[in-house]
Amino acid sequence: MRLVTAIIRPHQLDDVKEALEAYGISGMTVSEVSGYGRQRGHSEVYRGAEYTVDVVPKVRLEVLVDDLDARSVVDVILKAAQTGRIGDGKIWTVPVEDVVRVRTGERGPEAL
Amino acid sequence: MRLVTAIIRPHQLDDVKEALEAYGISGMTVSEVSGYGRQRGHSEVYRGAEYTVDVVPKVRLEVLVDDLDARSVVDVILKAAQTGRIGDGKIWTVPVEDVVRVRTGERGPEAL
Amino acid sequence: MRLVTAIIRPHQLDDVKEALEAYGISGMTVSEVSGYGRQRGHSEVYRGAEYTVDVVPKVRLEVLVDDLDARSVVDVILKAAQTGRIGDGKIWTVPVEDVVRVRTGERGPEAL
Amino acid sequence: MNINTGDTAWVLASAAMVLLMTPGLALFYGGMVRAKSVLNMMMMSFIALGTVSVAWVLWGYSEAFGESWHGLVGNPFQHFGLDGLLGTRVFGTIPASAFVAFQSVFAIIAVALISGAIADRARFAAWTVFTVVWATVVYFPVAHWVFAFNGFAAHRGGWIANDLKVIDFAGGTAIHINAGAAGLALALVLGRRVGFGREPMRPHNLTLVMLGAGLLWFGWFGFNAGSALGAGATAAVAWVNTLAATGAAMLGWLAVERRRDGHATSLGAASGVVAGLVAITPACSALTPVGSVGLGALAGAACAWAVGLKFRLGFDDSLDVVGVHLVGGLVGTIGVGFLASASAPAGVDGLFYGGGVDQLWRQVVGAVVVLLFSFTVTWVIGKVIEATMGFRVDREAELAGIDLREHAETGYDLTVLTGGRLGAGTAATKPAGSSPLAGSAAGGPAAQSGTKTPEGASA
Amino acid sequence: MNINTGDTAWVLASAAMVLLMTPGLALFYGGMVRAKSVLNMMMMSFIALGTVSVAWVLWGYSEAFGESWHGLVGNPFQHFGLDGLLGTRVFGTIPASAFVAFQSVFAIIAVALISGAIADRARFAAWTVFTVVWATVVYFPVAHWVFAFNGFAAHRGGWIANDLKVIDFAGGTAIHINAGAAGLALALVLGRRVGFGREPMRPHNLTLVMLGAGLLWFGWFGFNAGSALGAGATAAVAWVNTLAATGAAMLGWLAVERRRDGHATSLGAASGVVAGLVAITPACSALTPVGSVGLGALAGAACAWAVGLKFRLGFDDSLDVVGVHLVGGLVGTIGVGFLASASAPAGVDGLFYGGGVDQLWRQVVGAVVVLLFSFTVTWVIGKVIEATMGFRVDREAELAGIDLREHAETGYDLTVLTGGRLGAGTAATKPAGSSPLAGSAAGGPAAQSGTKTPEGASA
Amino acid sequence: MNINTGDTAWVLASAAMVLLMTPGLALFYGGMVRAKSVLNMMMMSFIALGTVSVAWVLWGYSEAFGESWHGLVGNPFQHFGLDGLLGTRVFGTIPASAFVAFQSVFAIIAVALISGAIADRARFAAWTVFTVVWATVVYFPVAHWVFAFNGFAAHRGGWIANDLKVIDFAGGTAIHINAGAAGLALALVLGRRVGFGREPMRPHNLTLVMLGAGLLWFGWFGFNAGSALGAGATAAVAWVNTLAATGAAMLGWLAVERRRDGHATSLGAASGVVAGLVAITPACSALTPVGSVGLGALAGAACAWAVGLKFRLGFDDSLDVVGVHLVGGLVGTIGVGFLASASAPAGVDGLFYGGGVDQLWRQVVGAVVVLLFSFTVTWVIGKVIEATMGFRVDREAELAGIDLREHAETGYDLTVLTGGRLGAGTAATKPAGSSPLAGSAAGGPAAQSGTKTPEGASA
Ligand SMILES: Nc1ncnc2c1ncn2[C@@H]1O[C@H](COP(=O)(O)OP(=O)(O)O)[C@@H](O)[C@H]1O
Ligand SMILES: Nc1ncnc2c1ncn2[C@@H]1O[C@H](COP(=O)(O)OP(=O)(O)O)[C@@H](O)[C@H]1O
Ligand SMILES: Nc1ncnc2c1ncn2[C@@H]1O[C@H](COP(=O)(O)OP(=O)(O)O)[C@@H](O)[C@H]1O
Repeated sequence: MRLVTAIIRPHQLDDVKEALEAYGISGMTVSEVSGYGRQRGHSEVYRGAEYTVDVVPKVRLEVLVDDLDARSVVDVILKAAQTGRIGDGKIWTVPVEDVVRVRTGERGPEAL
Repeated sequence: MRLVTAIIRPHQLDDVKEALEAYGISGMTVSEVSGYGRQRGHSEVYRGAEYTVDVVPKVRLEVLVDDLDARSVVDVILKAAQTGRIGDGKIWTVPVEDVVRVRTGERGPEAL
Repeated sequence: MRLVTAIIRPHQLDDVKEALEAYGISGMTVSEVSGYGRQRGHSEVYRGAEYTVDVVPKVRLEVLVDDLDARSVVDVILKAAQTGRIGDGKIWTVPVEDVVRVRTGERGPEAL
Repeated sequence: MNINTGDTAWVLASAAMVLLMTPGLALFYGGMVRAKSVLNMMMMSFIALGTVSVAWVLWGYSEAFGESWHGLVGNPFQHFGLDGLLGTRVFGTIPASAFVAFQSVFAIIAVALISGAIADRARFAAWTVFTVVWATVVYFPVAHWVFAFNGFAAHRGGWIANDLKVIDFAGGTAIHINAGAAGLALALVLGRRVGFGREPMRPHNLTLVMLGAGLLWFGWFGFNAGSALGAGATAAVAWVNTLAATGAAMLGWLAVERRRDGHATSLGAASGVVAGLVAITPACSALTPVGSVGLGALAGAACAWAVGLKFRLGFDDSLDVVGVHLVGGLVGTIGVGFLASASAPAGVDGLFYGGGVDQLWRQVVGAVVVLLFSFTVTWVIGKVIEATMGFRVDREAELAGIDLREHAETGYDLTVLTGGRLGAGTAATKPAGSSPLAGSAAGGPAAQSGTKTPEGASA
Repeated sequence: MNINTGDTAWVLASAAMVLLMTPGLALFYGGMVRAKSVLNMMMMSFIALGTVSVAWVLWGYSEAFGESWHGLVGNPFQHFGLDGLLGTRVFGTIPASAFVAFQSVFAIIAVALISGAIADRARFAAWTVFTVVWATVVYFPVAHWVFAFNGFAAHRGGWIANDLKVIDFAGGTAIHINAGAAGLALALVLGRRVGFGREPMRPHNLTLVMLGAGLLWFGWFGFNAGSALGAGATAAVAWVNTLAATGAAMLGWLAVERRRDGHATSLGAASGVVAGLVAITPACSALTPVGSVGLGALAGAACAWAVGLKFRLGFDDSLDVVGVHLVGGLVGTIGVGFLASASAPAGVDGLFYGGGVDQLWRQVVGAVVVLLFSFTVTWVIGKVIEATMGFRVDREAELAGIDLREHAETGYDLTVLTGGRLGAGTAATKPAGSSPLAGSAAGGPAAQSGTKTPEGASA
Repeated sequence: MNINTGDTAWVLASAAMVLLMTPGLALFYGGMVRAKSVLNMMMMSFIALGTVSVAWVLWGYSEAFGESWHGLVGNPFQHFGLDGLLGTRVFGTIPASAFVAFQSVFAIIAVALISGAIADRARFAAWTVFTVVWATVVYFPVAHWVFAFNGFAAHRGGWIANDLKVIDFAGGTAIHINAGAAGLALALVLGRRVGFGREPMRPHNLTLVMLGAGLLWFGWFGFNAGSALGAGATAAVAWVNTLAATGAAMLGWLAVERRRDGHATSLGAASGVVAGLVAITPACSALTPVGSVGLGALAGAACAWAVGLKFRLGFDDSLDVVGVHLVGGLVGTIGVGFLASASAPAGVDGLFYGGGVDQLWRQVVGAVVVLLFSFTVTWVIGKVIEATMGFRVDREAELAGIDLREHAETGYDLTVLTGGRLGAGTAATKPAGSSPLAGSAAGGPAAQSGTKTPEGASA
C-alpha cells in the first residue's frame, strides 16, 4: 500500500474531495498546515509596526491507497488541485507496510 | 525503525496514551486532524440555512518505534482505541531510515 | 527523494527556517503538534481543581529533499534546533517514491 | 403623590443595567464550560430572558406584587397583563411601570443563575419548561415574601418583609439563596456529567469569564443601589458598599488561592468579584463601608473554600452555583445580623455593633426558610420534568457536545478549513434549486461536479 | 423653561447607552461573518462612529432639526457646528445639547446597520465615503421628517411627524425601514459574494453574536425609553413594552426554528432579540404590555421566516438587514395601526382596539414612503460610488479575506506559531536600524543570522 | 443644602459607567498582547479593582479629599473608612457618598492604565503591591491637587485646582499624564521584553480590543459628563464634546495610518478612539464642539505618530501608554490653553479665541509638574520594588507565557484535544480519593488503568 500526501490550497479542498470521491476513494484525513515556499506571505501593520507573515495557510491531505491506485490518485489530486499559480503545493507518495482498520482489526487492503 | 501513525477518536486518546505507557513507550507526537470516511459528519442550521459538515474531528498519533516493537505497538493502539463503531480510524506503519534526538544528536534506536 | 520530518520547539522555528534557507532549501511545510515525552507538561488550577497538562506544544517541520541532501538537511536542522535541554525533539527520514509539483505537474527532483 | 424624575431616571437606568447582567452571566458561565457546550450554556440564560419576561408581564408581576394572600403569594389575576399599571399610577416616587420594570429583571436573572449547576447536560426543551415553572412556583412567591412591602404596591405584602422583618435589601435570600438551593436540587436530580471528577473540564475561554464578571459588576450597581428605588443617600451608600465588598472579596478569594494552590488566578478574581457582589446584595444598605470590606473579604474566602466541596461530596454543581451563590448568599444574609450598623441607612445594629441577636435570628430564619423551600420545591419540579419529558441528554450528546445536539451549532469556526457545504433540505435551501438566480450566484454555474471551477482557479 | 435634572439624567444616560449599541452591533455582525472578515465587518460600524459624529456636529444636527424647509429638510447652516446650542437653551425640559447628544447616536447606528447587507466585499474607502453621503442625503432628511416636531427644536419640523402624524416613537421608519431598504439597495448594487448560495459561510464566533445582542438590548432601553426625552411614566411604559416584545420575539423566532429546522439555535435567539427590539421601536409608547407581547411574537416569527427570502430571491443581503430590520420595522410600524391602545401613553386606538383605520393608513403611508425614498436614493448613491471609486474588492481579496486586503490585519492569532517577523519599511521600524538602543533589545545582539541565539538556547 | 435626585441619578449612573471602564481596559489591553499573556494582562487591571477599592474606602478618599495640608495632600485620617460620610451629608447637590463613589472609580482606572506599559513581564505579586503603593503615594495626592476644590468636600483643597487654576475637567493631568508618565517610568525600570523589536508581538484578538474600546467609550461619557457632578447643561455639553472629539480622533488616526502604512486598521480605529477620549478629558467643558473636533483630530494624528517613538528610542512601552495617554493627555491639557472658548461652560477664552496666554501657561505648568512628579516617584517606587521583591519574571516564564507562570492558567482551550487530566494534590482533589461518591462519578468505576472503559466505548 501507499500513503499519498498532498499539500494543497485550502480553497481547492472541496474540489479535491469531490474528485477523489468520483474516483472511488472513500476516506482521507485532512489537517491544517502552514506552507513556506515560493509563494509569498503577506504583511500586517499594527500601530505602525510591520509584521511579515511568511507562511501561507495550506491543507494537508493524507490518503492511504492500494499500490495499484497510487499513481492514479496522485493524478486525480493533481488535476483537481491545480490552479497554475505559484503556491499550488506538492504531492508525494510513501510506501506503507501495514494498515489496520481500528474498528475491525482488518489488515492490508481490506482496511482501506 | 518504524513510524506508526494512528488516526483515532479524540476521546480515546487518554486510553491509548496510558496503554502505550504501560507497554513502555515513552514518547509520541499528537495532532488534530479532520477525518473523512464512512462515519457521517453532522448538520448545522444557521438562520434556516443548513450546513453539512462532512469531516469528523480525529486525532493523529505518531510513534517512532524500534522495528521489533512495531507490530506490538500497533496492537496496543488497536486495543485501546477500538470501540467497534464506525469511525474508529486507521493505523499504518512506515519504514524509517534514520532517527535523531535533537538534544543529544544520538541516532538510531538510542534516539527513541 | 526523502522526507525529513522534525519535531522541534516552537521558539526554534525561526532559527531553523533561516538555517535551511541559508543551506538552500526553499520550501517546507509546518504544523502545530503536541508532544509527549520526557519533557514534563505543566499544571493549571481552576477553582482549586488541578489539571495536569502532559503535552507540550511543538512544531512539526516537513521537508522534501533530494536523496543527496537528506543527511545534510538533518544536520542543519539539528544544529539550529538544539538547545541541549530536555524536549528538543526528534528528526527522522523516510524514503519517498514520487514527488509532484501541483502547479506544473513536474515530477521527481524538479518538483522540489 | 408625584413622580420624582430623578428617582425614576435612576430606577430606569438601574433596570437596564440589571437586564445586562443576564447576558453578562451568560458570558461568565459560557466561558467556564468547554468549547463544545458554550452555546447551550449561554442559551440557558438567554431563554430565561424570553420566557420570564413574558411570564412576568402576564402573571408574574401580579403574583409577586398583587394583593397578598396571607403574606404568601400575590393575586396573579389582579394585574394580569399588567392591567391597571400603565397610567399615572405611582409607587413611592416613581411610576408603577418603573417598579414593574425594575423587578422584572430580578426574576430573569434569578432563573438564569440556576443553570450553572447543570451545565453541559440538560435538554434545552426541558430547561425552557423549567424556567417558566420555577419562576411561577418558586421565584414569584419568594419575591413576594421578601420584596413586597405592605402599602407599597399593594396594601398587604409578603411575610418575610413585613412580619419576620429580615433585612434583605436587594435579594440575598430571594435571589441568591433561592437560586443556589435550586441549583443544588437540580444538580442532584440530573446527576453528574460523564467524566466528572476524572476528565479535565477546564474553562475554554477565560476572557469571556472576565468580561462576564465585568458586566455583572457594572449591572450589580443597578441591582443594589437601584433597590433604593430612588436617587438619594441610601442608593449612594449602597453603591459604595457594593464597591468595597466586591473589591475585598476579590482579594479574599485570591488570598486563599495563593495560599492553597500557589497562584492567584483570573478565574479566582472573576469568581471573587461575584462572591462579593452576592454577599453584599442583602447587606448593602445596612453596613458601613468598613463593615462591607470585612463582609466581602469573608465571603471571598468562604466561597473560595466552598467551591471545593462538590468534589468532596460528589455532586456536580458544575459552575459552583452552590459554592458562590448559596454560600455567598448565606454569608451576606446572616452577616447582616452581625455587621449591621445603625449609622447605615437601614438603621439597625447587628450583634457586633451592640444590637444583640434580634436581627440575627430573623436573618437566619429567613435564610433557612427560603433555602429549604427552594430546595424542596425545585427538587420536585426537577423530578417531575425528568419523569415526564426527560431532563438530560444522552451520553453520546454529552461527549460530542451539547451544542451540536441541542442547537445544531458550533460556537467557534476559526480555521481555514471551512469544514462543510451548504446543505439541502431546509427552509433556506429547499427552494434554492428552483431559483434560477440563486443557482448562478457570483457569475458562474454552481460547481457541484468534481471539476475545477473558475472560482477554484483563483484560490 | 427650566432644566429638569431627572429628565436630563435619563436622556444623557440613554444617549450613552445608545452609543454603546454601535460597538454592540459591530460584535453582533462581526461574529456572524467568517473569521477572515471579522475586522472589516466591525470596522464598518466603527467608522460610522467617526464620520457620522463629525458630520452630525458640523451640519447633520442642523439639517435634521434646524428650521424646516417645507417639512422636508432642516436648514443645515442655522446651527452649523452646533452654533447657538451650547448655552442655557432648553428644549422641553432638557438642555438643547442633551437633545443633540441623544439624537446623534441614532444617526450613527442607522448608518452602521446597513453594513450587514454587504458583508465581506466592500472597499473600506468606498464605505467610508458612503457613510457620510448617506447620512447627509438620506438619514438627516428622514430624521427631520420623523423626529422634528413643530415647536420643539424649531418652529417648523418634518412632514411625517407633524402632517401625516405617523406614530413612530423611537424610529421604526427613520432607522429600521430606512436602513433595511438601504441595505437591500446596496446588496443589489454590490452583488453576491463569491460562493454565495454554494459555499458555507457560517458564523465564526457565536459568543460575539450573543454578546452583541446583549449589548444591543441594553442600549435599546435608552433608544426606546430614552425617546420619551424625560424620566416619567411614558419612559417607564416604553421600557416595559421593550422588554415584553423582545422576550416574546425571541420565543417566536425559536418556535419557528424548532418547528422548521428541528432545533432552537443561539443565532436564532440573538436574532429574535433584535427582531423584537426593531418591531417595538416605533410602537413602545402606543401599545399595552400584552399588545407588545403579541407584536413581538409576530415579529420574531415573521423575521425568522423572512431571512430565508434572500436564498429564494437570490440577493445576498449577507447578514439579513432586510429580513430583520426592514421586515421587523414594517411589522412594528404597521402593527401600531392595529395594536395601538388608547390606554398607552400615545393615547391612540388602533384597528383592533376600535380605532378604525385612521392611524393604520398613516402608518402604512409613512412606512412605504420612507422605504421607497431610502431604496431609490441609496441605489443611486451606491451606483455613483461604484462608478467613480469602485465599491467592491476583487475576488482574490474576498477569497483570501477582506481583513488582510483592506486592513492588513488578522482578527485572531491564537496559535503557538508566531507566523511572522517584524518587518522593515514602516514608520515604526524604519528608524529602528539606526537606533543603537533598539538593536540591542533585551540584552543581546539582534539575531538576524541563522545561528543559535542566547534566546533560542532557552526556549 | 438638599439632595437633587436628578443630579444624584446621573452621578451614580456615571460612577457605574466608569467602573465598567476598567474591565473594558482589561479587554482593550488583553486583546493586544499575545495569547499566552492575555490573562495576566487582564488581571493587572482586575487586581486594581480589588486593591484600590479597598484602599480608597479605608484611606484613599480621605487622602484625596480630606482637609488639605498646604494644598498638597488631604488628611488621610479624617475620613478613615469613610467615617462621617454615610449620613445625610451633602456635597454640592449630591450625597457625599455619591461623590465618594464617583471619585473611587477614577483612582482604579488611573492605576490600571499603567499596566499596559509593562505587559507580559511583571510579577503579579509585585504589581499588586505596586497598585497600592502608587495609589497612595502618587495618585491620591495628585487627585487632591487637581480635583479637590476649596469648599466642596473640605474647606481647603489642592493647589492645582485652587491656586494654579488649571482647567482639567475630568482628569487629563490627574489621570492620563499621571498614568502615562508612570508607565514610562515602569517601562524603563523593568526593561524590554525578550525579543522586543525583533520578534513579532502582534495582537492576538482584535475583537477584544474593539470591544474594549467600545466599553471604554461608553464609560467615558460617565467619566467626562459625570464630572459635572450634576445633570445640567455642563454635563450635556461635555457629552457632545466627548463624542465630537472621539469621532474626529478616530478619523485623524486612520488618516495618518492610511497615508503612512497604506491601510486604515481596526487597531488604529480603537486606538484613535482612546486617544480622542484622553485628549478631550480635560477639555470637554471648555471647548466648543467645533473646537473639540479640532482637538480630537489633532490628538488622533499626534498619538498615531507617537506610538512609533518607542521603537526609535528603544523603550518597551508595550501597549503605548506613553504614546496614547501621556501624549494624548498633553495634547488635551495644553490644547485647552489654545482652544478654550468662553462660550463653553468653563467660560474661559484660550489663545486662539483671544484669551491670551494666561490660561495656556497654567495648563503647561500643571501638565509638566504632574508629569515630572509622577515619573520621578514612580521610578523610585519601581526601583524599590525591584530591589526588594523583584518586579520581573524570568525569561523562561516570558517565553512559555506569563499566564502559566503567574496564574497557572491558559486563556483559551478551543481544541478537541482536552490536553490534560484532573490532577492530584489540590484542595479540590485531595479529599476526592477518600470520597466514595466522587470515585464513582457518572455511573462507573473511575478508569485509571489503560483498559477500555464503558465511557471510552461510546466515544
Ligand atoms: N521542499 C518542500 N518540502 C515540503 N513541503 C514543501 C516543499 N516545498 C514546498 N512545499 C509546500 O508546498 C507549498 C507550495 O510551494 P511553493 O513553492 O509556494 O509553490 P509551488 O509548489 O507552486 O512552486 C508550500 O507552501 C509548502 O507547504
Ligand atoms: N483511505 C484513507 N486514508 C487516510 N485516512 C483514512 C482513510 N480512510 C479513513 N481514514 C481515516 O480514518 C477515519 C475513520 O474512517 P471511517 O471510514 O469513518 O471509519 P472506519 O475506519 O471505522 O470504517 C476517517 O475519519 C479518516 O480520518
Ligand atoms: N517515540 C516517539 N515518537 C514520536 N515522537 C516522539 C517520540 N518521542 C518523543 N517524541 C517527540 O519529541 C518531543 C521531545 O521528546 P522528549 O522525550 O520530551 O525530549 P528529548 O527528545 O529531548 O529526550 C516530544 O514532545 C514528542 O513530540
